[in-house]
Amino acid sequence: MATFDIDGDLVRKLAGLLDETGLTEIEFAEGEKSIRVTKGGVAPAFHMTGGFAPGGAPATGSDQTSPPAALGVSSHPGALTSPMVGTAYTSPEPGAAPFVRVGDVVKAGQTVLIIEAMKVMNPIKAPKAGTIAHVFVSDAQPVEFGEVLLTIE
Amino acid sequence: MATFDIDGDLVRKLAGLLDETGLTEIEFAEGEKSIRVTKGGVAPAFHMTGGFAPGGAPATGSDQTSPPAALGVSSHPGALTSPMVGTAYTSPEPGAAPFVRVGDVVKAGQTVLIIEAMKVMNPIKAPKAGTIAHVFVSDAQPVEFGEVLLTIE
Amino acid sequence: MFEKVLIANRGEIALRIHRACREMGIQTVAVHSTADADAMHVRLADEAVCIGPASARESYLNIPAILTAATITGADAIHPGIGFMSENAQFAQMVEEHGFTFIGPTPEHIRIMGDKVTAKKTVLELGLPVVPGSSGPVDTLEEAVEVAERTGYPVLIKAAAGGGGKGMKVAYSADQLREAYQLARGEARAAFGNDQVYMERYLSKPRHIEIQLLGDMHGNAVHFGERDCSIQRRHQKVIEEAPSPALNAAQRQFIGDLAARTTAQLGYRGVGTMEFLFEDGEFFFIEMNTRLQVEHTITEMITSIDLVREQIRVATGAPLGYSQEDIRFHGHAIECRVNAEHPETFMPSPGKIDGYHAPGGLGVRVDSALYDGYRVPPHYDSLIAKLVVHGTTRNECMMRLRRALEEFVIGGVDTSLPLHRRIIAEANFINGDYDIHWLEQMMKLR
Amino acid sequence: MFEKVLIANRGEIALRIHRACREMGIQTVAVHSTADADAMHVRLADEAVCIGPASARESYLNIPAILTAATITGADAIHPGIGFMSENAQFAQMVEEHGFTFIGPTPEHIRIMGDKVTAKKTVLELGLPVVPGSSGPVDTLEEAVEVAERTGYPVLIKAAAGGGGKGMKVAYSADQLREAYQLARGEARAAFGNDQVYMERYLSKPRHIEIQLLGDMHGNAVHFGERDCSIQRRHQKVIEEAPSPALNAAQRQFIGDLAARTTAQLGYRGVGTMEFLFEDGEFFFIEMNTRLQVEHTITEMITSIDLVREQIRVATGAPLGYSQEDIRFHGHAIECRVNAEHPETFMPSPGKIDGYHAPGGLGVRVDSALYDGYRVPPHYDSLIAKLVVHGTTRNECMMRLRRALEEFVIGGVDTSLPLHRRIIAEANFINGDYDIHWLEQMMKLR
Repeated sequence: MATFDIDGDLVRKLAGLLDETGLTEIEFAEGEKSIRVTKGGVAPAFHMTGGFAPGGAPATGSDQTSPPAALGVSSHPGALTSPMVGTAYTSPEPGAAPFVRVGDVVKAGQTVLIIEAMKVMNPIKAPKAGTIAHVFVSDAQPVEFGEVLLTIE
Repeated sequence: MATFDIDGDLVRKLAGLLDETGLTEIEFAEGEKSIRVTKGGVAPAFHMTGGFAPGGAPATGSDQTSPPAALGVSSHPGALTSPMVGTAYTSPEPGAAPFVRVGDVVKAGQTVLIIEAMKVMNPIKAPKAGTIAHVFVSDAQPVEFGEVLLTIE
Repeated sequence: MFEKVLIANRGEIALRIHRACREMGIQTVAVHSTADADAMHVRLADEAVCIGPASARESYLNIPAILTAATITGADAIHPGIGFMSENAQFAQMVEEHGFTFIGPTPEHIRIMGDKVTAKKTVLELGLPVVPGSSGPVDTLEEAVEVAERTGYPVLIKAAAGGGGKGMKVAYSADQLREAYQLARGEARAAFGNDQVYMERYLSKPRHIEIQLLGDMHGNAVHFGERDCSIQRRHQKVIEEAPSPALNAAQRQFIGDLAARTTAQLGYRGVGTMEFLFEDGEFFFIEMNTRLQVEHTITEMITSIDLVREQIRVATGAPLGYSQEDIRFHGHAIECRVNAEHPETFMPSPGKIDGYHAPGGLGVRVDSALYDGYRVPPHYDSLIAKLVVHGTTRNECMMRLRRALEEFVIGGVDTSLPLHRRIIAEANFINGDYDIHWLEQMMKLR
Repeated sequence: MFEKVLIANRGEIALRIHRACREMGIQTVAVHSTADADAMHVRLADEAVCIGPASARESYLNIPAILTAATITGADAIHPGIGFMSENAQFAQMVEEHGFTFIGPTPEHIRIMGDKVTAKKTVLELGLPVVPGSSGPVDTLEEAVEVAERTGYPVLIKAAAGGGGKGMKVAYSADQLREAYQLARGEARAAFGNDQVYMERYLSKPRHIEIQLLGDMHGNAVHFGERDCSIQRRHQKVIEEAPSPALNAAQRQFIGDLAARTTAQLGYRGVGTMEFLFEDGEFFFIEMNTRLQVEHTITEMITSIDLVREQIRVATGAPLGYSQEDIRFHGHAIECRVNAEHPETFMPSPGKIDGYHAPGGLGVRVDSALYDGYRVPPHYDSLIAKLVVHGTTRNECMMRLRRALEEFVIGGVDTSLPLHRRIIAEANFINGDYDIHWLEQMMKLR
């Protein structure tokens, strides 16, 4: 009551969590106590977002791909992003079983997809062991550089 | 209760934590007390203020007038603004004593200046009784519509 | 040459005039209302003087304030711009009486052209065609037949006391004349208690064609070709183009030469525009605007001539210095008038501009006093930008206009940009196949 | 005609190409690095593909990535823009091998002109003048005298192994030749351990004059007049103008016709530019750029011809469709290259644009991919805007440029706008009296 004890360590911990998670605000309350920390804040002003109205350009021209969804997970720690522009193949050859399915357990270095560029088939390998949590590309789908292909958890 | 005790050290501590952690806001509440500190906050958007660099246009082309100073007092309750564009005269004729000087006590309706427009001399009258606190125009000075001529307190 | 010009106007046209002055090495004085203290031309001008409150009557239409501002700033000349004082003969006269040059025609020419009846009579005497009709009321059917044979069919019979379409009837042939005449009189009597009627040739789908003119003080006059301003809504021009897709070379030369010759005969000085209705190969004079027009820009694009500069030059007394043959036309130009208004309801939309990005690149010109963060005041005209596009052919021009309209961003207020995007996609517009009723008809069809 | 063109470039030139395509009804594919995801041409293009990280080597110079992007988007043709892959013969060849059209010349022409020695030899054989000089090392004073008599004075003697001005001497007359020759050899020996020297005519204050050319696949070629690009700093063009204030009509026609004829003889297709040094009435070929140039804009302004459109048209195999006589020149144009750099130290200044307002009005064109809030990435060229101004005369053009520079606002980064404002106020610039060393000398004088 008399004192107003600020727990510096707690603030530091929350700041660390903000950094780690990419959040911009954490609010915490327990009984009579509450704490809120924010970072960054201010929403960017207009700056043409969504301007240049007609003919606006979504990615890759493919209807199959879902870049908005994929975009959100690009910071996911288990996200595997495309190292090149090309066409993704989910199985070694047409009609064959896919390299991986959601729920599969993979080893580090295991081929999970193929990306064709310049008529060359480039095997894409799992960077770490884990379980396939999500596959964002379908067979024969064009992918951009940096696009999230799948996540391993 | 009666007093509102601001704990300067606490604020300093929180400010230090903001710096240290890179946060922009900390809010903390305990019981009846709460404190919130923020830093940085909203940067104003540019909006061209001060743009259009060269040849920028100050008022009236007169060197004598001081519109920035006058501008600041335009909201002064005793400010008398010019009802027209024209040339202000502080005395009835060249060489004569001025209508009013700073410190003079004036009655409502008393002529304090003349503004010439279209060769017509328009007497400018005090809108209320009071003491002349400041005269912003000098004799034969061009004035804009809305420019503060003097203040009466 | 003038040393200092006072610009007695606001908005994009004030900026337009400032630019011309600046490029001629002339200093500028911006006069403005309190509502326009942050306007772009006020910021750019060499000097600025606040002349009154937001109300135009007390500022931009306030003759004593404008003249006083010219006096205290030591201006040599006053440019009235478009609207406001630009066609006020009394203002022009007072400007000159106070020892300033009025950048425009003589008060007499403003007065003559300001009165529709006098204007028509004047140009008719000089050989310009006007819509033919009765010289007064037509009181008998026999007289009506005579008039119709003289003017040609179709003819319009309209109530002398009329308005709003009441007591107006069209006869397409002699067969229809009796019935139309009697119906018109009957309707006129019922509607206005007065069955007097006039008659004139009926133009069912005319185009609005106007000729840009320039005369000097030495009896010379030239034309800069025509503009087609038929895309209108409630008599307000929306899109203009030059040259007109409806005229052939012979018609173009005929009306241009005739208008220029008439201008010289009038002894007219400065820029001016003669407006005509055009139907079935015939031109009919409507009126002459004794000032710069909003759409002067498209003429500039196809001639490369700065009309405001020329206007200022002849106001100094300089002779034209070139003849009709020296004026060359190249390519095609279209202007879209962008208003701060809803593109469908046309509700005015003043307010703060939140995001402004003008299109650029080859052949694209934007005349606008907007900037990001500017507040469009509610007190004045809603015109906020003119998008003017040039191409070597009409097709190139239209394609360029399309892409420029795609790039134009004006945030924070409603604008007519969507209307323009819609109009230029219409087959009739693309084919150049429209008259002065087309836009309103198109909008009703939705 | 192509249905879809992939633009293998970034910045204002990618936007320029997008605009031309859009105006031709061609769909566009923007390829971009991760650093350019928010670029204006990416936002405006019909499709956009991220092809690599910020590093140009891994994105804009990444041939497999560009070709793959063309494949997955189904593009018909690839426009290489300026810089990056635009003069890479191997890229041009691979583009065609993969079944796309390369919007540019044949790989062979790129290769020939990419090698300075081969280029000079080739055009010399076709009758173009090059800087005269010795065909190899000059080993004796007698030989030096012979060469000097053939090339004319002044002559430059320069070390074969040279560089940085060491071993370079100028002789203005036969009297000075012996001493200059011996000094040059001595310096060359001391500096490089090799006293072999070459000789060529010394140009002390040449102008950089270049001719804009266009050839089709049917053996036709035309020129679009010259550009004067002598305002340079460290061999970077800063301001260009067309026509050159230094050429008379006869010189203009001579070099234009010669360059066009040579282009036709080469069988060259697409746009290209032959660059010359010009001194005392003589032209000397330096090199040919087998691509669009940054400053193509000023040629467009004085001819009203869209050079990117023409470039795309001839790439489809279309014939020119006009001859030299059909190309008309009107007025004068100047371009200022606005860089994101400090106007005095020339330190690059990438960062976030905070306030952007381009000048408008008659005769003003801005080619820029900037917008308010855009972040100029640190990875690429610092060119952020081209201010291009046209006037009916050089004087009108300069006055207009001055007022446009006054209106141009780019906040948040340092720009070269202040440098441009300074250059155009210099008497030498106003008089058109400058050579390729002028700007550097002017800046040293401060």
